[in-house]
Amino acid sequence: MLTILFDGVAYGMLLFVLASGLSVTLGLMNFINLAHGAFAMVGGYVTALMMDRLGAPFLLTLPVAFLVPALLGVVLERTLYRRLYGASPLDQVLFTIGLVLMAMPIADFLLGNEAHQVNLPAWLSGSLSVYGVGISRYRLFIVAVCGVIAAALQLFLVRTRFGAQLRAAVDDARVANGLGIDVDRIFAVAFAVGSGLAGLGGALAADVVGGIDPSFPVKFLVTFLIVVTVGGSNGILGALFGALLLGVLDVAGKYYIPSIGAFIVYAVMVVTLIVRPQGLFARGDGR
Amino acid sequence: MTAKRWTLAAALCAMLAASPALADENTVTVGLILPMTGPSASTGKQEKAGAELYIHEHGDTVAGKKIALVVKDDTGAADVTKRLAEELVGNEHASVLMGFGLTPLALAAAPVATEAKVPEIVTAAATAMITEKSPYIVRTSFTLPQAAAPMADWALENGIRKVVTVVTDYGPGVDAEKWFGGTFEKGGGMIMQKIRVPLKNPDFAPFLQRMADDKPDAVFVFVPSGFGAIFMKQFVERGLDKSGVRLIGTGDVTDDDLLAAIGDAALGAVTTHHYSADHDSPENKAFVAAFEKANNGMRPNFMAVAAYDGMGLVYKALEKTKGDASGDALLAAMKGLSWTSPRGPVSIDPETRDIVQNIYVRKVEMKDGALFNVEFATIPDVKDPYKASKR
Amino acid sequence: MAELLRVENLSAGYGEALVIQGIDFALEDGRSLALLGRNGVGKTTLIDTIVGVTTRFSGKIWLGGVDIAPLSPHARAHRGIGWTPQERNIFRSLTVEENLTAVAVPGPWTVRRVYGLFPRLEERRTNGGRQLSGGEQQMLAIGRALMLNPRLLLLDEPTEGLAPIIVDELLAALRELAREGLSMIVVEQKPKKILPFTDHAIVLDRGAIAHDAPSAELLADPAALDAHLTAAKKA
Amino acid sequence: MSAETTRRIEAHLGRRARWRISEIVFWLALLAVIFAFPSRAALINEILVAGLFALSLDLILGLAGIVSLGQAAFLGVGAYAAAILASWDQADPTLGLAAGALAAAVVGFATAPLLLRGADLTRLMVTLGVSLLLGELANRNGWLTGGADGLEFSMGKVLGRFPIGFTGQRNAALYSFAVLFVLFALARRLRQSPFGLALAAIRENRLRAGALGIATSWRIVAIYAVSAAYAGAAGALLAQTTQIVSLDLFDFHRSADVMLMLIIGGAGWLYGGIIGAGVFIVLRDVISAATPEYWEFWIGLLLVVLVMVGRDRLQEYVRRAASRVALRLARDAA
Amino acid sequence: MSGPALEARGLVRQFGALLATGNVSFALEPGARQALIGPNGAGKTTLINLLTGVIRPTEGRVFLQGRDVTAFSASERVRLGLSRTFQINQLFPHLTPIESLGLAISERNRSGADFWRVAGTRPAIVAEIEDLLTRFGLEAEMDQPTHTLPYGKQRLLEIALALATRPRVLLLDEPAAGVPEEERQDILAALAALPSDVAILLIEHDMDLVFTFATRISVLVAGRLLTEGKPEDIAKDERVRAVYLGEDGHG
Repeated sequence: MLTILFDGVAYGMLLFVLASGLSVTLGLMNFINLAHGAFAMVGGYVTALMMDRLGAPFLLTLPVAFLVPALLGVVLERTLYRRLYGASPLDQVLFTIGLVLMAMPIADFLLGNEAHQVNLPAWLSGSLSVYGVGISRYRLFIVAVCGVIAAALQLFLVRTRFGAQLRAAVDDARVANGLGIDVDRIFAVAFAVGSGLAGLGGALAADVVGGIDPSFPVKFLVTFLIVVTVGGSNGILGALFGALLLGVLDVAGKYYIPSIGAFIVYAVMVVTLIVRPQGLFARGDGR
Repeated sequence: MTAKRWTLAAALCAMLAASPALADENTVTVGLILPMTGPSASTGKQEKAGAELYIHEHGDTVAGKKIALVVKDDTGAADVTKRLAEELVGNEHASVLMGFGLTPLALAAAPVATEAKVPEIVTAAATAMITEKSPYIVRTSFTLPQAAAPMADWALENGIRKVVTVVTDYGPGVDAEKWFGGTFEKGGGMIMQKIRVPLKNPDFAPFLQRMADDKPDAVFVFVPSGFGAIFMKQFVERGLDKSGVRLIGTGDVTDDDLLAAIGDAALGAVTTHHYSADHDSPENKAFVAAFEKANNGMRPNFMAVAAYDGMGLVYKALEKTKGDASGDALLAAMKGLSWTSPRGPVSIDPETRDIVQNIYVRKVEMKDGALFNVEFATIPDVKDPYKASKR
Repeated sequence: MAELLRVENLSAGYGEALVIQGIDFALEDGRSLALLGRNGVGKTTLIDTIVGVTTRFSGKIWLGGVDIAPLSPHARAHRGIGWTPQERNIFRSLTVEENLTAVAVPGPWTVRRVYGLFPRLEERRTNGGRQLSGGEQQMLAIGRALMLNPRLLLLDEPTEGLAPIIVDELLAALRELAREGLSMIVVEQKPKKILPFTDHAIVLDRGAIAHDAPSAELLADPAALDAHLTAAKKA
Repeated sequence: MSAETTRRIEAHLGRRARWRISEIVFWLALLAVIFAFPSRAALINEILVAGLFALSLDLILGLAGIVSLGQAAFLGVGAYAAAILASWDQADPTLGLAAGALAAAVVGFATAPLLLRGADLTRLMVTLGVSLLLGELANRNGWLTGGADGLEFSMGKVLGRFPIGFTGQRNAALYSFAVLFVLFALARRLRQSPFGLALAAIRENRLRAGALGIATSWRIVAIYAVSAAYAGAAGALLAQTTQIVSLDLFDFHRSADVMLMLIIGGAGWLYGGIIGAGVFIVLRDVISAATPEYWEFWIGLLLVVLVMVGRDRLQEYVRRAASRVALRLARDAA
Repeated sequence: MSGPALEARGLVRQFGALLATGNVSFALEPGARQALIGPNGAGKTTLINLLTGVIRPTEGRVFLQGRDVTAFSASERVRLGLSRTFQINQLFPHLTPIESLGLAISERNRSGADFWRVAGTRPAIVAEIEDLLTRFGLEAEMDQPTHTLPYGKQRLLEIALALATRPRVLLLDEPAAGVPEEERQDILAALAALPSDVAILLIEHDMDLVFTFATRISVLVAGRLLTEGKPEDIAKDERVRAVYLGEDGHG
């Protein structure tokens, strides 16, 4: 029972770290970035390749797995994404699907289509027994790291001037701009952070989902979207709670009623959207 | 401008009409339909490499005919498979269809094979009943009952009495569950729980927890190749290996291609399968070396060898028919053919058109700094038990 | 006295609707201007066009001798334009203090000084923007604009919809700011509230300047006021 | 009132009702292609079916402005309905077609209320969610649907006379052509009717449409059900001409692909889906013959360019090019 | 039929703690030419939304030609004869005036759900389209997409559309807003030519327009009706002056 709860929380945290970047781009900036998974894939590859080819320690690769996709995010944001901020959701969907379709063959071409694994260091392998409950070390690590990320993001948004400016820009871009906030630059940085988080999520998730391969961006696309949909878009905490709820429900569902497993997640999303169609996705600036 | 648009339309029509290298009398076209993109793309890559290697080694001419290999991507969608099969036969005059990554894909092509009287060589999909869907289907991969039933025998002989089975919830998985379970229970073993995992499943944790709660002697597992890594890692992560639960299964879970990726978690897993890259024979050593050389160090797995043998089957049948590539002649020639594959001696069962082959019991071990499925027992000449049972 | 703002032949609107047409006026540094006129004559559009958040069709806007018309709104803000929008538009997900600090530009106006001007804001510094009353929102909007340390403050109907006692409090603050020599343009529908402390007044009618005179002069001529503000040009 | 003005109003309102030469040429050319390239009948059939599927999306996206990422749900429902019927020995294709369309329409009608509230984003996610749920439902009810192994079946002859299997590839293409044409003509008529005009009004300005007394919600429900029926018919055709159904019919990529097809050809003028399906599938065929592993890259690039250049401009280009080509064909034929 | 064309009884609307409309009662007689004025934020928009059914009142009832329509949706009220124009154009940018009008007329004829008949094949509808086009001087632009029309013409179409629903009551929300001076006369002429049996409520800031058009004026301040009366009385009313000039009102 406790193990199941822990597994659910760990799985939820994993979903959170994968989706947290999306909760920045989709949730805060209202940009439907279906290419989110491509950034996650880049992060996963960075970690896998650094460990494999350079022998770098796992922990050292994580910041790089954040930075590389973040940089890529800035470049793409400046050149392409920004032109679509005001575009219709349809255009955003088409554009980002296009990016995904391009990203997968590129990854395949450069790195092959076999899964690249992240081989965890010994201190993260295996499990601990706490009061008779088996707890996997890596999952514990994920819970800890994701907790730190969630807290850091929340602090970043709530405590820093940049966070306040971002929230102001999301609240009312027109007025924020008129009051001297460079909304363009703010969004570029936010996009970079979102992309970086995606990359970090990819790196952390690689081991649990069986490695990073070129189909990664679509394999988990639907999962990302569901997490953000259920969690709602109003900030990091929504995504966190959504992810935890889904994680626990999914794991418990599969444990207790294995035959209906995958239903739960989809049903939760549809029901959420029926009950609160606007609330979760209300576009920030109503003017 | 108008002329330009006119050209555009004409170009579209031309693309439509284009039939690559109109097949002449002396060319035998083999249509290889595989998922080259999407989640099963790794199957496609191995198979394509296997088939190409055979042609590379044996030349592209046999019995006076030139062999043309045409590779098509069906994206894992059955309707596309069907269309590609129709086109390969109808438009590119393919004499043989080959490949088929998943059960529905193999089934999609079956009516085409039957109606066009073209042999369909299944080199991947492993649900037992596939060959019954058309008299023109021949299989060079394996069937899950073929691999799973011997595992039950071995488990019984080695003191395993209580087992939980975990299989992916689709045709091959159900086959594996049924044939391992049936054989095991008949021999006096006990199946404590049968767990079926959805095909699209990123996390095994809840299922692993269910089996851990039962405290079995062993867990029998079947997952499609590719999911093995997640399963094995989570199995170890949960400490099931240390709590004395043995991991047994068919070779899919310890796919040669993925062993390096799974890492030490795979150590000690015992599986039954028809092919290991470590198989000790001169044919295999040559095969592995040539394959790795041609593919940038990629290790061949059972998919590659099945496609390699599928291609070989075409060559041998053509030799036997002296170049007659008509479907019935080829099919007749294929039935009963036997040869030495990299996996060991094999033959095509003339009645079921399934492959008859040795099944090996293997254990994952570290060897020369790399992980291998090391074979330690052989069950010779195993036929598909599913069809045998129906007789 | 140096000229701070000059607007030349300015036309603007929303989408295709032309709201203001051929506006010309100038404001000297340290002076204040009342922008009067009934609803819908283009006062807010004029302000928004100076700020840069609406569509300018043609014309120039000189601030301290530089044409700021081609600049983005945030760049104009940093060149010294402070703005309180008509609807106040407090950032709802920010606290009172964050509303101030998020836009701050270093200068004599600090959070402390704003709290000095509006002590109520300090009491509510940790409250969210949406928990404020209308008057508090307006004080925050003015404080927020002051945090930019502007050379020119644009106030769009600062007293609209507020209780009389709050209006008096706000007007007192504005009078104080004007006395200290802060240049400002105040949009108002009720001229008698602001004419007493502004230097000059412009009355807009149907998107054009209908009357342009010193405030005192206008205040002294009730007939002119009436004519422009109620039944103007009654046929 | 002048008779001249009256005439102009009548002509203006009915201007799209008369079949233009370029349209007639388009359909004749399509038919001619089936006969001209018998060896590509399977590919042409796939284009026709995909064209019908894209047409179904055009009905809601192009006409009513409702976005959907879950059109595959109806493709799947229609396909499975036809397949299950056939597997019960009710192998008459016309019956299966009707059953597919009807089943999909029912599901469409039942799920349409989910679309009435919320913004585009909500709609995208709800439709996606419904298709995923239905896919999982098909997966879980293997006794009926064959589960992950798919369901194969044999099909009867069209109108009792024309076999549509491998030996009847051209029959299959002609069958799909006939169905596409009939349904297209219906959709064309619908677009031109007051109902179609009301949909255009809802798409352009839902607030004003309501202020003119249009019961906007009911119109959306109605067109969604019709669109679902079209997608269901496409699914039934797909099932019948391939004689197998599998779970990937419900996949996200089906919904995404059909959207690409429609966008390539241009939404809102009904021909866009068919042209887009042709371009998409021929391109995919050609590129994937050259690089089976990497063809997706080029489709992705096309898409990114399409959005960047502006869909409207490209759509206009495709529309003009298509009608000019058709006119040129007519002139050459004459 | 006797009795008011449109009547509001004790309308109250609260948004949370904010009282947007406080106990508003008024009646619009058949064929009335009435204006509703008031400073910004007086609650005019809320009142229109309450009358047309976009939002529901917290308290009070709305009667249309004697029938209680409080629970009716906006489109149902339109079908019962209550139509409106919008302050900001709400048109169909890519439809032509002919199509927009044809649509509105078909809808009124209950043939709007007809999905088989080709639009424009019913002579009665065509005749009515033509009539409206002529009345509003839109013949020259009738087959151009609406978004290409001059702004003034779009404003005219806005009114024509509302009239196409054959309303008994018409709410005009700032019909002359944003119209350049040179096109203004067309609007004024169109307003003057509106059918005399239709009751009209004009919401307007332009006092010129109000005083030329209305025979009765209601003044809304802070969500309540301050006063109501003939134009000349309103012009003299001290309280109204106070509201507009910012003086402290007496009484």
